[in-house]
Amino acid sequence: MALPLEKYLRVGKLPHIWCPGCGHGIITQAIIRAIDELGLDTQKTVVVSGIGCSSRAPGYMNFDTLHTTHGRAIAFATGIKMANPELKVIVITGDGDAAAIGGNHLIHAARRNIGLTVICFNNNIYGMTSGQYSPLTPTGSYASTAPYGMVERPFDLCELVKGAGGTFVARSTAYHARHLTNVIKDALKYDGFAFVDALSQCPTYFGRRNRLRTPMDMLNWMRDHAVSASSWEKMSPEEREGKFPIGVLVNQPSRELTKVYGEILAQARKEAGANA
Amino acid sequence: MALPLEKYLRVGKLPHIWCPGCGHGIITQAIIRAIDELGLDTQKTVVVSGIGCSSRAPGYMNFDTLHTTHGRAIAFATGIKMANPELKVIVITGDGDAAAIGGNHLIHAARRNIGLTVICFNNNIYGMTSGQYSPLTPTGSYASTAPYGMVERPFDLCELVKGAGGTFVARSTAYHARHLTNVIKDALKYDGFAFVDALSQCPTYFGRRNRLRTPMDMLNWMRDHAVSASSWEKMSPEEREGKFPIGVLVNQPSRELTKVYGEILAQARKEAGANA
Amino acid sequence: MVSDSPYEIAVNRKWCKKCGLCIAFCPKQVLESDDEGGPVVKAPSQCIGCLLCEMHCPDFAIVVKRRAEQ
Amino acid sequence: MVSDSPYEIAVNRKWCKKCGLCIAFCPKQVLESDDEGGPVVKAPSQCIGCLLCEMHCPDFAIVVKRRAEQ
Amino acid sequence: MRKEFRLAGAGGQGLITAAIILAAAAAEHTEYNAVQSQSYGPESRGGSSKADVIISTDEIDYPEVKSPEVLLVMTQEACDKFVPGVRPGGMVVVDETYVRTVPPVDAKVLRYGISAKARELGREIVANIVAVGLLVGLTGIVPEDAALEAVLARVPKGTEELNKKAFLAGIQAAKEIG
Amino acid sequence: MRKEFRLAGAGGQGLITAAIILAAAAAEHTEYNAVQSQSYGPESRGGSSKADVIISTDEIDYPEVKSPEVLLVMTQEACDKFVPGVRPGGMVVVDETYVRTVPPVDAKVLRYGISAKARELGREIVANIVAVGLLVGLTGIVPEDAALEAVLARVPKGTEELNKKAFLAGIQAAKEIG
Amino acid sequence: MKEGKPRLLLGNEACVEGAIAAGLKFFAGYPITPSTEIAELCAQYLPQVGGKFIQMEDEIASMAAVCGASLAGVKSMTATSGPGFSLKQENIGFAVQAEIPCVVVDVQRVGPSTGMPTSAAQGDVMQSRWGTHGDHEIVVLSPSSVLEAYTLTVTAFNIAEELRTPVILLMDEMVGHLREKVILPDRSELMVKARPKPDLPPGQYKPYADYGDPAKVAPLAAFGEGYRFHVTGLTHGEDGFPTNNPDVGARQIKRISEKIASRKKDLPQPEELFTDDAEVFVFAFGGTARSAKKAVRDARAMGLKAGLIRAITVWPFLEEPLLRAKAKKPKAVIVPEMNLGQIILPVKRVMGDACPVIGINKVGGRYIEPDEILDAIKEAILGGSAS
Amino acid sequence: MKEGKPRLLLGNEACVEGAIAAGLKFFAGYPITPSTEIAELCAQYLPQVGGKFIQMEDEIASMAAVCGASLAGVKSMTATSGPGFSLKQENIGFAVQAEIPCVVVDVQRVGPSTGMPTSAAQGDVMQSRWGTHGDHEIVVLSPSSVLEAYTLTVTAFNIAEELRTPVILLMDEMVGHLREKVILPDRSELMVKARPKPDLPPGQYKPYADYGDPAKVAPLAAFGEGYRFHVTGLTHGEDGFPTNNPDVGARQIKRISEKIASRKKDLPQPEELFTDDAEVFVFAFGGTARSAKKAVRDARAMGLKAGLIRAITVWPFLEEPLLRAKAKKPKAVIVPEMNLGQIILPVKRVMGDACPVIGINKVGGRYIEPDEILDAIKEAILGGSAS
Ligand SMILES: Cc1ncc(C[n+]2csc(CCOP(=O)(O)OP(=O)(O)O)c2C)c(N)n1
Ligand SMILES: Cc1ncc(C[n+]2csc(CCOP(=O)(O)OP(=O)(O)O)c2C)c(N)n1
Ligand code: SF4
Ligand code: SF4
Ligand code: SF4
Ligand code: SF4
Ligand code: SF4
Ligand code: SF4
Ligand SMILES: [Mg+2]
Ligand SMILES: [Mg+2]
Repeated sequence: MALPLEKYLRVGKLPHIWCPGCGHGIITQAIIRAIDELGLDTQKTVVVSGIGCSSRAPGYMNFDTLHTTHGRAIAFATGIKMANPELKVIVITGDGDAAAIGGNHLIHAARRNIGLTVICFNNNIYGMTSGQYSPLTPTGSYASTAPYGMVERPFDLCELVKGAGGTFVARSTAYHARHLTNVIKDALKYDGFAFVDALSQCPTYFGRRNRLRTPMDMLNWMRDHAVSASSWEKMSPEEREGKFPIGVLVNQPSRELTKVYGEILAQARKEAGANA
Repeated sequence: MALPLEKYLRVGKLPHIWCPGCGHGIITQAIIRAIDELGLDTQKTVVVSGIGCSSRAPGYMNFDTLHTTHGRAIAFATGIKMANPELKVIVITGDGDAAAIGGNHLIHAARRNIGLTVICFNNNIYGMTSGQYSPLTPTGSYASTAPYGMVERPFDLCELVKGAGGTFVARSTAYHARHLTNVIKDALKYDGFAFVDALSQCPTYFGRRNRLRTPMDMLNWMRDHAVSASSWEKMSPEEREGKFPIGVLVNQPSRELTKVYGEILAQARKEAGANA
Repeated sequence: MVSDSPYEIAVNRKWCKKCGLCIAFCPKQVLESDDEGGPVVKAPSQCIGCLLCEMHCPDFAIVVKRRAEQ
Repeated sequence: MVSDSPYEIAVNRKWCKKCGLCIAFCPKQVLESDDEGGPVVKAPSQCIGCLLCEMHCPDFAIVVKRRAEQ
Repeated sequence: MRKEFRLAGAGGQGLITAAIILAAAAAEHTEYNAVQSQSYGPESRGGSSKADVIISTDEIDYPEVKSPEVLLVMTQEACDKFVPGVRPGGMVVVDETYVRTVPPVDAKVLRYGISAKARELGREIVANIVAVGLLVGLTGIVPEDAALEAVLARVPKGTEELNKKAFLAGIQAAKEIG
Repeated sequence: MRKEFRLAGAGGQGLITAAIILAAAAAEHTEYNAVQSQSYGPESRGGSSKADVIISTDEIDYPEVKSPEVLLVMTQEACDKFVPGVRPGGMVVVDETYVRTVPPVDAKVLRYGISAKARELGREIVANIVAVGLLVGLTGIVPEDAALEAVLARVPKGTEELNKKAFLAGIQAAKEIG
Repeated sequence: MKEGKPRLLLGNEACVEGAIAAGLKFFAGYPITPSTEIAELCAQYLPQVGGKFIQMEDEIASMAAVCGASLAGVKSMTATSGPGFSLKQENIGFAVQAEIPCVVVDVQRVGPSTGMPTSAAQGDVMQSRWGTHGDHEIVVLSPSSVLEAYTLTVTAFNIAEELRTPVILLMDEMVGHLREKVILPDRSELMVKARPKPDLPPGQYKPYADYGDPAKVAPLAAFGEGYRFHVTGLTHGEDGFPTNNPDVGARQIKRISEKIASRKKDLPQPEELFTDDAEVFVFAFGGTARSAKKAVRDARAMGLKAGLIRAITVWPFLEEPLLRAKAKKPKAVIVPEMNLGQIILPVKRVMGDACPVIGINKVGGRYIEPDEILDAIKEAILGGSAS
Repeated sequence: MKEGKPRLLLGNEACVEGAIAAGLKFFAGYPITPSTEIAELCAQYLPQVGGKFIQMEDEIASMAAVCGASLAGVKSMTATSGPGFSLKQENIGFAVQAEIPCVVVDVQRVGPSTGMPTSAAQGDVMQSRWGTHGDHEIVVLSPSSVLEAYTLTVTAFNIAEELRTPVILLMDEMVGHLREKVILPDRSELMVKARPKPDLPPGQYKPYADYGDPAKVAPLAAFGEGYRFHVTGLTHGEDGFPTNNPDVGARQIKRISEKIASRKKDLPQPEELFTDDAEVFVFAFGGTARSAKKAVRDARAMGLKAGLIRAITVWPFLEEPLLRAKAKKPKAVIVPEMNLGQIILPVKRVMGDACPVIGINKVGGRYIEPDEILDAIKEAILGGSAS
């Protein structure tokens, strides 16, 4: 990639570790493209991740970057944002990282409406550890720990975040790269907790075991099952069966946490001053 | 309490440790009354809890009882239910236990639809540790760690569980003791993951700090703000402001996890037999 | 206490914490507060057996029984 | 490669992992697969600069630039 | 000089606050050293409550009171439990409101209806402050004004008047029973 | 007797499977002891991959291969990295499909288009089985039928025919280049 | 499965087969390199034997589910590696306190933190002993071979059930990811202990009975069998209910410690090789003991009187063989470990001022090579000039 | 606040005041007895000084948030007790590995597991050293008085910032819940170290530079200052990016250990009392050291030559004063602890075979009384007949 996007990359660290055809690179590109198009200050942007193939993305991104422990990215990011609300804090996470071990931090950050942009690279599988099922693996799919097919039901991540009180929730896919970029831009512009469920493909572990032989097969699956949020609204439950909506699904602005806290701070200082 | 409820209590351990007027005793009574009215097998019923004032309830209940670590009751209960699906497994938890440290286990159990009946004694506060705010403390309320008023937004626990895929979700309050008992009965009869948000009062820590001087003031607050689920449906967003619905809010049966797993088991054994 | 009501109300004083909820919930003013806030059965004949007192007692300390059942 | 298209397509072979996505996404068959699945710019003049190849490359390995911009 | 106090009763009676006030009065308004410690059940609500204070001219290494010279008991349970441990020749102050019988003991036993007095003043919740006044009056371990200052610094805003009354009622009671 | 093998190339080339098959053939079908170990990066995808096999008549205490007697390399990177470590007088088997140049080495260097052969047989994915055939043919460390049995026991159901062909192609190639 | 025949088996797989042979019926886990195969194979094998597998949302939940399942009466296990082992610590402490039998496998990798996930280390030795808060003893076993990964897993279950305690199987990547030729013992030869059942009726059953003899442990009833007992992580009395009484509490805390400390003799004893006449001892465990064994054999081949003490039970620390070595006034004890010096600490404590205790320590993922140990042996016996 | 005047202060409160004096600007926590007052007071005081308080969803998140805030450039702290300390271990290891300065307070209570939440213990001594997986060193300080809870918190921050490492303040309920008369030092007298800033421009800045000298630690830039650097829990090179190279990895792992081990001299040294001519030494720390001090004073009053070594830095273990004691060929070293024997382990290791090392151990929540220690002193000096 040449200018203008290359300046957002740590070129010396490339090529990256991801497998051929892995969707994570597509989503990473969408993020930096969104950052570029919005003209974010690269000095004031921090990218935080957990552990997983997806969570390796920040290592290739030329910002202040933090690769934390599995599942905890949002909690680390909360500390960063609280300590310095001036920073734009982006969290990159995987479906395992965000929704399995990290599920609690996800819902609490949504509840708090703290100003983080969380982008989940959702490939329905644990890629890094070689293909165990995740809370997003569809019932019946195969995984290394679901040799007889997945028996559990998956989350709908957007519904989860919404149920937790999320005020900005969106979804897109690696297939819809331009749409994804736009959705990420909306999320980055949002003042509060913004969550993007970004569907990715893991050809190596999910695809291979589930008869989606090529990366393109997996992307085509996304194309064939995604429905725009506006169409979704008009569909009957039967029509929705097996499909999923993409686009901005929730946008109900509420005051961002560090801003609210700022007011407390002012009040406390006043009181302290008065008492002193 | 004399017969018939006394046989469900460990009389030798009473009086309990709860403060005068604490709502936890009312909810505990509702649970054993529900068990009695349903005629559950006391030998096959297990009650599991985490840590908190609420989580002390099982110690007074004459079943197999397990008082675990803070937040983990549902995870322990999942092991019990998986190991022996014949058991009726009831989880008693608090708003801190279930929704703060234990939030992840709550949403995952809801997602899995494992057959547990989870009853959250929700008093909007950490009682056991003397009144710190919980994820259910309303914005603006006071708590020992919110001396300037709570800045965060609270969960709506029922919405959270629903967003996680919960198939049976209900709410009642200590004020509505009979209604609560009925709701718990419905939850106990449900074959799958059933969640009851049972509003309780902590006069000692929540009430005192928030100008609800007596336990009865707190119960009256519940009476004044609860709306039946059926009325709720018909209310406009403005009318709903400040109120909350009680009753069964979600009831969308889906196959219970250990039953689904049982089928896998049969299949695997067949395969293993065929291969041998 | 002799009474003509079909209900008998028993208070377990060892367990009662004198929170007053039973008294507050009784729709028939059957119960009255003692010095420390615990219940005194004042008008047993008024009792309609609604169990509101029993079900709201956090301490399992008040029980209402139908006499016939005994 | 000389071409009359206003777009120039550059492939970074050091980064390309030959997944074939760029080729599959190109609506104009500008790209063709080499032996191992990587892209060969076959019909540069057909390129409409839609960036579908670039945006879907997981390896940041293909870039489409407007010549005028250079 | 070294004096060891124990204040015992039920959770909610405010005995820890009373002990803190006693210790603070000594620490902040006299040359004495003072430590205050307590123990309580895991529940901290309803169960028993015990607070110790040591006031001494020397450094206080070990902060636990083994056998208090001055014991205040505000429940029968606390009375039964702690009276036997009182230092021979010491003093036991009993809240008559809740304590019916005091086990035989080699100590001066002084009885006063502390909680009843507090109720009479308006709210039983200030019984602990009555107790502080009583202990200060009986032992003279800290000047009364220092103790009152310590009381006022530690009670909720808006309750200063009531607490002052409670404290003075304790001082007065000490004169009556002392 | 003790023979140490190293199979090196890229993740995804199936070299660990190849090493397992080699070791299993020895362990399960001969009197020899055998161990197999491997190392891989944190990513396990795309990066380099290295698998070692030791086959010995004695107990094998230390399982790591320090300087292999037989080295198979299936990428240029692996070739450059591991050829210098080969035991003097040993053997280097090179997949000509991906390896262009072999550094000078005191060992017998044998070249064969392993991956190309696999592609020719239908799917490059069986290159590792061609390699197994080749190594068995070249070293005679295990009987061919034992090795074939080990192959068939470890390949996915339904691919037995293709893998058998691949194995035999390796055996054949050994005769040609050996 | 296929006992009696030679097989090439992975260390992690041997562990799973051992567990199933020992009666494993429940596994809850969360994937993590290099332990993941254990979960994957349990997912595959357990349903075939009527057992259950569940992948929980994290390691904390896995450890919790294992405790729950064990209380429901089935033999239970979990497996993890460093980061997950850290997360499990709170609930491992619960299992200790509530006396819940279970097996926890930790396949060590390079730490601290995420470290080097695919590389070998022995950096969790002290954590396996002291990772949870509060005073306790814990049994930790460490296999050195694939066969031992099998047999020691069986032993781990037996100890867990007999002593009602979590047992840690402390593996390392070197053994867990090694494939080795093994001939598994016939099932009929395996000693598999069933969980002892209470012999008293529900009314009299004391789940935490104190028999005065710490070696005697109350049997554990299963939930659902009618005992209706209480289990808590709070300090408790013999009936299992919480206590605030310091004496009762102290007795319980000491009892669960002493039930392990008092049974040192019954735990797997160290393997000794050439220790009779040794002048220098190598003290090793786990994968590194393979290097040590080779080094000691090489030393003997050179006429050097080296001996090996291989700890199989890592904790409680079995001092006997070292005390015997100490009595022989050795020239040195050499302690190779893939860490910065952990098991060497108790070795030093036991050896006192008797002789130098020399650590060979390596971190970063490389194995300790036999020659490095051999050099140390030479140096200790022949003096500095020898190397 | 009110320095210079006598005050009756709670141990936990002194800790908060010390932290604020040291420049604390961020606290993330989760309530747990007996540490809760620390969170509560931070919630109250921090906003008054422009700092931030957040109660996270659990202890894991609290530790994570503290790391995040510290990377954003502010001095950060969390506080907990046993169960929460266990949960924090994984992320404490992250802070060690990524070299993030912060202070972690553990106010110990009786364990294992939920134990006795309101009772005093010193059962987390070994866990504070070894609780996280993988090889590392860590600084652990333990105050014995309320004043020291203040001063040592300041010291903890100074060490954390200077060595870029988490520092554990290991309190016990005996000190945390003690109210004591203190006169806080004037702020102007306090040595408060600011976080060192990088002196190289972004292009040249190496966040994990290895200067060859382990005592020299690279300064930590703050996120948002333009350095755009990478931080990871994976083993990494000087630039902070992950490595699979065993040599680079080994060097990093050793460097972060040695930066602490090499600075033992700069850490708070033990307090010694009457050690010059002592025949029996008492080695103690934390609350128990108060009993020990009284016992030693009482012994001296009886003419018995007892001395006290009070560890203030618990880890790394400072051997010097014990080695000096050893040289004096003492009759015994007595080690009282509110646990089943933890700090006694390194004491035994250091004392070797020089003299008996006698533990006085108590669990269940009761303090160790001065007389129990005095009896042991008497016994050691006068022989069995004396008691
Ligand atoms: C505490 C802990 N548990 C488990 C692991 C192992 N682990 C690393 S990544 C991962 C799953 C990653 O899945 P996901 O977040 O979906 O990312 P992907 O690799 O699919 O992009 C797991 C389980 C770990 N590093 N730490
Ligand atoms: C790991 C851990 N963290 C913190 C605590 C301390 N703790 C005990 S109960 C509790 C909160 C209980 O609140 P809730 O669940 O709402 O129960 P309540 O007491 O209000 O009924 C906390 C924080 C603990 N025991 N363990
Ligand atoms: S394993 Fe899957 S998620 Fe990971 S890099 Fe490969 S394709 Fe991507
Ligand atoms: S503190 Fe609150 S929740 Fe706990 S027992 Fe008292 S009233 Fe109930
Ligand atoms: S049963 Fe009803 S009427 Fe009778 S005493 Fe109770 S509340 Fe009153
Ligand atoms: S409700 Fe129960 S505890 Fe409360 S006063 Fe009535 S009987 Fe007593
Ligand atoms: S999409 Fe990128 S990596 Fe894939 S073949 Fe095209 S240029 Fe190469
Ligand atoms: S820009 Fe569009 S038309 Fe041009 S090569 Fe790429 S995909 Fe094809
Ligand atoms: Mg994933
Ligand atoms: Mg609560």
